[in-house]
Amino acid sequence: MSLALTLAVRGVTLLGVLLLVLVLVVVALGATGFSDRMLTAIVSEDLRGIREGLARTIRDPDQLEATLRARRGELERFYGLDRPWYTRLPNTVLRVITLDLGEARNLRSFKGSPKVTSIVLERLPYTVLLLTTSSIITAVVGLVVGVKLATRVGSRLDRSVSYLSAISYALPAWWTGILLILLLAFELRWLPSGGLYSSPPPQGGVLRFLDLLRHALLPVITLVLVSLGAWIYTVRTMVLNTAQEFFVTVARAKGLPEGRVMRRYILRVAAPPIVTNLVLGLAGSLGGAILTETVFNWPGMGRLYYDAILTADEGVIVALTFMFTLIYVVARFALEVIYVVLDPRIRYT
Amino acid sequence: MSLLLAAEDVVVEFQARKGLLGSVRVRALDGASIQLEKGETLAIVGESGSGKTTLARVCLRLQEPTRGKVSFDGQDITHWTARRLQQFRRRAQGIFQDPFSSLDTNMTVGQIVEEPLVIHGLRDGRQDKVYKALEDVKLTPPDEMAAKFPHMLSGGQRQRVAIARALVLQPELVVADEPVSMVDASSRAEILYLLRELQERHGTAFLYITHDIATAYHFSQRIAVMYLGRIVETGGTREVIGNPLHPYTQALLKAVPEPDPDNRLRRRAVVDGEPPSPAHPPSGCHFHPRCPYAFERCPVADPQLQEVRPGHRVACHLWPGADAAARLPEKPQTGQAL
Amino acid sequence: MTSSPMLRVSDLRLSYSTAKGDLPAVDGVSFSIQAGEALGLVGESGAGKSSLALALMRVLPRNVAHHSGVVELEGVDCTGMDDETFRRQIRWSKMAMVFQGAMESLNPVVRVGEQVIEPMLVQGHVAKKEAAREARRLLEVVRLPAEAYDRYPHELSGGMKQRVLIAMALILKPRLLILDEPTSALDVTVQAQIMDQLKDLKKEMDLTILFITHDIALASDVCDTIGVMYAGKIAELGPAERVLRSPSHPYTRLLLASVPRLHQEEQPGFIPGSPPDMVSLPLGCRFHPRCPFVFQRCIAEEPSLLAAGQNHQARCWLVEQRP
Amino acid sequence: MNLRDSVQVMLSSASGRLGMVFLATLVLVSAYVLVRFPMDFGPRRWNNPAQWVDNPKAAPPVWWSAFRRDAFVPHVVLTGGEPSSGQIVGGQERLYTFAYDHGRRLPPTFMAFVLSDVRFFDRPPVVSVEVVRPDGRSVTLLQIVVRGPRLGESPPYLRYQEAPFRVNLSENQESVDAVSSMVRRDFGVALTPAQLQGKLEEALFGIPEEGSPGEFQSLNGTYQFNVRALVGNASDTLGGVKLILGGTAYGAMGTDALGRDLALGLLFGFPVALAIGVSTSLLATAIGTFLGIVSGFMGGKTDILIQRLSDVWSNIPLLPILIFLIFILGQKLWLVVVIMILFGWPGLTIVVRSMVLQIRTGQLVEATQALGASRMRIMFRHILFQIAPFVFAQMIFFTPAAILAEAGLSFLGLGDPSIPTWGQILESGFRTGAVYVGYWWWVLPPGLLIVATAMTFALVTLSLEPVLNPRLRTMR
Repeated sequence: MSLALTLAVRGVTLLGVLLLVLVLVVVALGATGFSDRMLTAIVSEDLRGIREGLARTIRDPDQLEATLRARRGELERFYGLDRPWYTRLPNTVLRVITLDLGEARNLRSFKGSPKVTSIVLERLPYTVLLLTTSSIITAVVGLVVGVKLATRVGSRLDRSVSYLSAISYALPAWWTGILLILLLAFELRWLPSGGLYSSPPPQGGVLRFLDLLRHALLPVITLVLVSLGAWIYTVRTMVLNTAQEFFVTVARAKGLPEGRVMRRYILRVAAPPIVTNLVLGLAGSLGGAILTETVFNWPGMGRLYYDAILTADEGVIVALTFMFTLIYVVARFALEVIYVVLDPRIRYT
Repeated sequence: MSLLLAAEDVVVEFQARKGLLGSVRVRALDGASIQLEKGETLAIVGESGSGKTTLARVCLRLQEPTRGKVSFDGQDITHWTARRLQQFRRRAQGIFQDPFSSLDTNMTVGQIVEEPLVIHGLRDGRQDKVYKALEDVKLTPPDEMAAKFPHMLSGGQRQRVAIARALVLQPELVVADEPVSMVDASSRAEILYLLRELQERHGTAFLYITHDIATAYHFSQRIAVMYLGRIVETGGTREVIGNPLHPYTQALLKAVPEPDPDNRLRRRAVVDGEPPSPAHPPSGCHFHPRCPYAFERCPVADPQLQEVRPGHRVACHLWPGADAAARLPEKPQTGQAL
Repeated sequence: MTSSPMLRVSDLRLSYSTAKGDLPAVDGVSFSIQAGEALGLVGESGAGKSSLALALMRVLPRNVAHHSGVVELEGVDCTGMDDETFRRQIRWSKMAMVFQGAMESLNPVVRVGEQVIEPMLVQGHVAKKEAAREARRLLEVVRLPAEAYDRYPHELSGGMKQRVLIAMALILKPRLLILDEPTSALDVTVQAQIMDQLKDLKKEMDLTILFITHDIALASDVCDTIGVMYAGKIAELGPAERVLRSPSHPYTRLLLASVPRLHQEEQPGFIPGSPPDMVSLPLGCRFHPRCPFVFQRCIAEEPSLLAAGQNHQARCWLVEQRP
Repeated sequence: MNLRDSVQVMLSSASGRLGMVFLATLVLVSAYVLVRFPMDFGPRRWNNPAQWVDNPKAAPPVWWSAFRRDAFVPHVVLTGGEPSSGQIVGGQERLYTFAYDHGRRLPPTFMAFVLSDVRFFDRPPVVSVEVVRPDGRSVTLLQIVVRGPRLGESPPYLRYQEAPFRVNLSENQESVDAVSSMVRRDFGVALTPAQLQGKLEEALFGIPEEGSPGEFQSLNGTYQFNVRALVGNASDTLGGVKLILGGTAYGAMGTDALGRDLALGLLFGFPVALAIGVSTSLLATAIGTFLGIVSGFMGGKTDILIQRLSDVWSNIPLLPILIFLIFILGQKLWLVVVIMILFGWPGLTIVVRSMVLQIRTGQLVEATQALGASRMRIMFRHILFQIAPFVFAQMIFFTPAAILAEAGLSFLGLGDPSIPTWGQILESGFRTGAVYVGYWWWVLPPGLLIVATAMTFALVTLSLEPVLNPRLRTMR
């Protein structure tokens, strides 16, 4: 039936995913007492500010303490600390959605703000930059190579690429990154081993941008290397599967040139399953990005994850878990749209 | 003769999903009734979408009817639970169309034929029974055949394995759903003769479901023609085929090709169009949009099955009453259509 | 005959490589069809009919091990043509085909109409609008509603898809039309409609037809000549009247007897046994293990196609014994 | 195609055979480790620094020296056997002598003396360590008195039972002083103990270079270490006397910054990786297959429920959730496995369901139902066997995913500290900067093992391609 309805169903499913992850996160936080600790920390932080303000007007220390105690009680009620964690569930979910997670314990944003929101959002573009660049390169290279292999199935090239795919599938992103650092950054000194800019960063917009690209090169290569093999293999298999369909034989019999058969009868038909697999691969590249950023000290959300784990900063970890799921869900929905547009057969009738 | 199986006014509806929340009811069977005597063969003939396979499933109680009644040997089995049906399943068996997908490829022929005995907990002389069944269907030598896997057999041989599996329990009723449509034309008769031979020997009653009215002519005593979930004509096979009273039966008979070199010199007068979807059946007589004889009444009133000639019943408004001399003319009396 | 036939096939051979060994699907088949005539090739599954059609169109699966023989179209030998020339000059414009299995023959994600006009756009220099007009006309000829042009294949019934395939085959007005089991998946009433239409088309468009089917009765519907194939070879070839009324090969005779007839008391017969394993064929006549008339010579020596009357040949030693 | 055929398919391809060889190696090594290693290897040995103090820190593997130009010093541990004893006034003297052959440009990297298990009856033993150099000069590096009886303690007095007495001679003030005075006395080179710090071994095993103060030339030859113990009672015993002369390389795989023998850690990683991979894939596959069959076969509300659940569930990105849950719930390996099982099944459920639906459109289910077979029999005798080859291939495919996920998690510092894994070894190397100083033996082998293990399963999956994509079978 309608495109819109189909997409709406997918959208609702993906929103369900987001909500499920949130509830999972919040329940885990509540049941283990983490949420109590986080809220207590927020209350204390608030009180510190209040104390400074009150200290100027209230001179009597006892009265000051009493007022503060009263304020603490109010705040605890406000945050729901006086009730068990599960009664706060909706409230907490809302706070996670708005990334209102108070302040980080040790981590600071580049500008020095301790607010979780600003720390996380500041890192977002760097992760998105890495993910999109590597995904696009992987997708394009995989399509070109995979299609090429499908036309030469069983050849030596095909077989050796199959083996390379197996290796690529087995490569963990972080170890590949380490290998590349050892080789290209330390042995050969071609590329920087990590970070965002050289120090000191070059002046001038263009130079600065080129420096950024130079630093992004190794992480991007790593991400492409670890996902390319499986992807090439998928494209090859999908194309081969479609090439076996009878309508391809019919198209050839119709006297269509090989190029047109490949474009309209094989690739066009194989496109929806290929997109599906792109979707499935997305989760993997998300994980790869977290680890790759860590290895290359790339100041995105993945590296932040690592730093937050090292400093046991739960507010930041919650925010990151949520953000990663959000990125995933948004990207999936985008691919879902492509899928529905590509395949007239799927519809809810 | 006594009645073995009876389906009375059976309705089967399926919920087909439509849209996100809505669903539409598809009526696969729309008030069909059949009766099968012990030891006889009744052929059910119809095209795809006529509901003949659903009727077969109802008769084997693989499908619980939405309305109506199914009785076997005097017992109403319409709503029996799986546990209770077990005793029915021992006495009634099925043979299915596809000899490639109806056998478990992981089992040997011996295991396949033995399975009904295992399921019904019959321990005595299992191997003898299996070998006997294999011999009955002329898969010899049985010990050699029992060790083979289905993929080593030809289509015809596989179908005989399926028959042996159905007959190893010596059932009283066998529902054969298109048993030869996927077998090579030159071997079809062989399988049908085999079934007839076994019927004569064991007194089994067959419900022979087919789209091929010509084999029904040779291998059944009685016939029922189905169209869009309804039985439109039924009676003795010779009588119905020799003197079709329903325009659809007539069209069906005309459409059957026979090897005659003169065919190429003439057009066959066939009905227009394709059978409509059971999700959107036409009003009144379901056949009226394609019927060359249709008149005002056809789209408004449902015709009921009525006996027009002795033992020959038809659901068509052309036959208001019994008429022993009834005969459908070659050319329609009225215009092409409404 | 003075003019050369529309299609002449000489000693066509085609074998596939399989796990068990080379499988000769088509094993030296020769026949010709005169312009405006229809030849029916009849045989059971595995007789090599469909492989033959694919070989004529030169669209063969990858596992072909051996392929030889001469194919002449209107006296022009196509055998030596390279693939590109064959594609440009022969496929669909001179020789088109209606495939078996309408369900799998259409691209599921392209609108039906666009698939119909595609050969026209690729081969000729025709504007899309003009091609579409022609396609709509043809859809009408095969009795499809005009709006079928904008439908996707999954929105059409099996019979409608089969009609689309016929319209598609006619789009470049080919002289020769190959039909490979065009109605085997359809109900009898629809099958009869389509066969009637084929007869009309043959007359109107002066088509030459190669009709491939497992159903000898169906072949009798359009064919002037009938060839019966068994195990990769032609067992009998001759005018429809002769083959159907006085068959010379026991296989043809038994095949005809296995067709159940309405209104006749004679019961259908059958052929015992099953077709031979093509990888390890029997010695002598390929039909001898199933033949009721088998004698010594059949087991030892494979018969060639022997004359059994005017334009009538059969691959059987019995023919020789008859006067 | 049944399971037997698919095993045949697997073994008929080169990648399948290679994978099987790898797999056999994995299993054999794991079996060896399970038999030879204690189950509490993690807490008791690997993460117990006392176990590793005697090893050189961050030393490359021994075989590596073959590729290096620098001289190589083997790691030598001298253990005292039966001492020679002699009577002296008021007691006995026990003498342990060790010979150390020094024929290299470089001296040992460090020296340590370890004494354990001392038992005495009245006077505490006095122990001294003396070196006699090839040039006849001798230095007494250490002289200690075992701690005497405490108030209320009665003989025999036991000392250094639990924790041995250990002196790092290289940093011991007394030893430095002794060497310093030897150098001044015998060679006339005045070096303050502070100047000698860190060069103790060079001085002890060399001769001061003339003209360049503070430099030493190696003195080759056999050095004799004498450990003397003066005991007051003939029944006093010294359980263990050990001298360690640190080398520049260690073992088959080198050591990390704590001196841990990486070979042992890597070996222990085999069964752990296999256990993670196999248990996760086995259970996730079992759950996925079960739910898929039930969903596809039963249809109706059950189907819709399972379908919706797996649809949503399969959309959760694994690693972020894994990181979060392990961080919150605690770093336990079993937890990692459980979470991966919990999140691993939905993909398979969706595929199995569609396969079951396809099988249902065939007539096997119908035919078997008509025979009177129970649902259970149909689902788990007929349908399961039909899809078994596919499920089997999927299981193998899923195995490395679990191993890689655990390794990634360990790499982020969320590994289970009580069970050493390859990922954790790599992580400690990465965290302490091994990558940036070129300690390749610390980071490359664990990574290679992870890759090799994951590849084993990937190769087998590759060989099972005809099972996963039956249509490709005709292509060959």
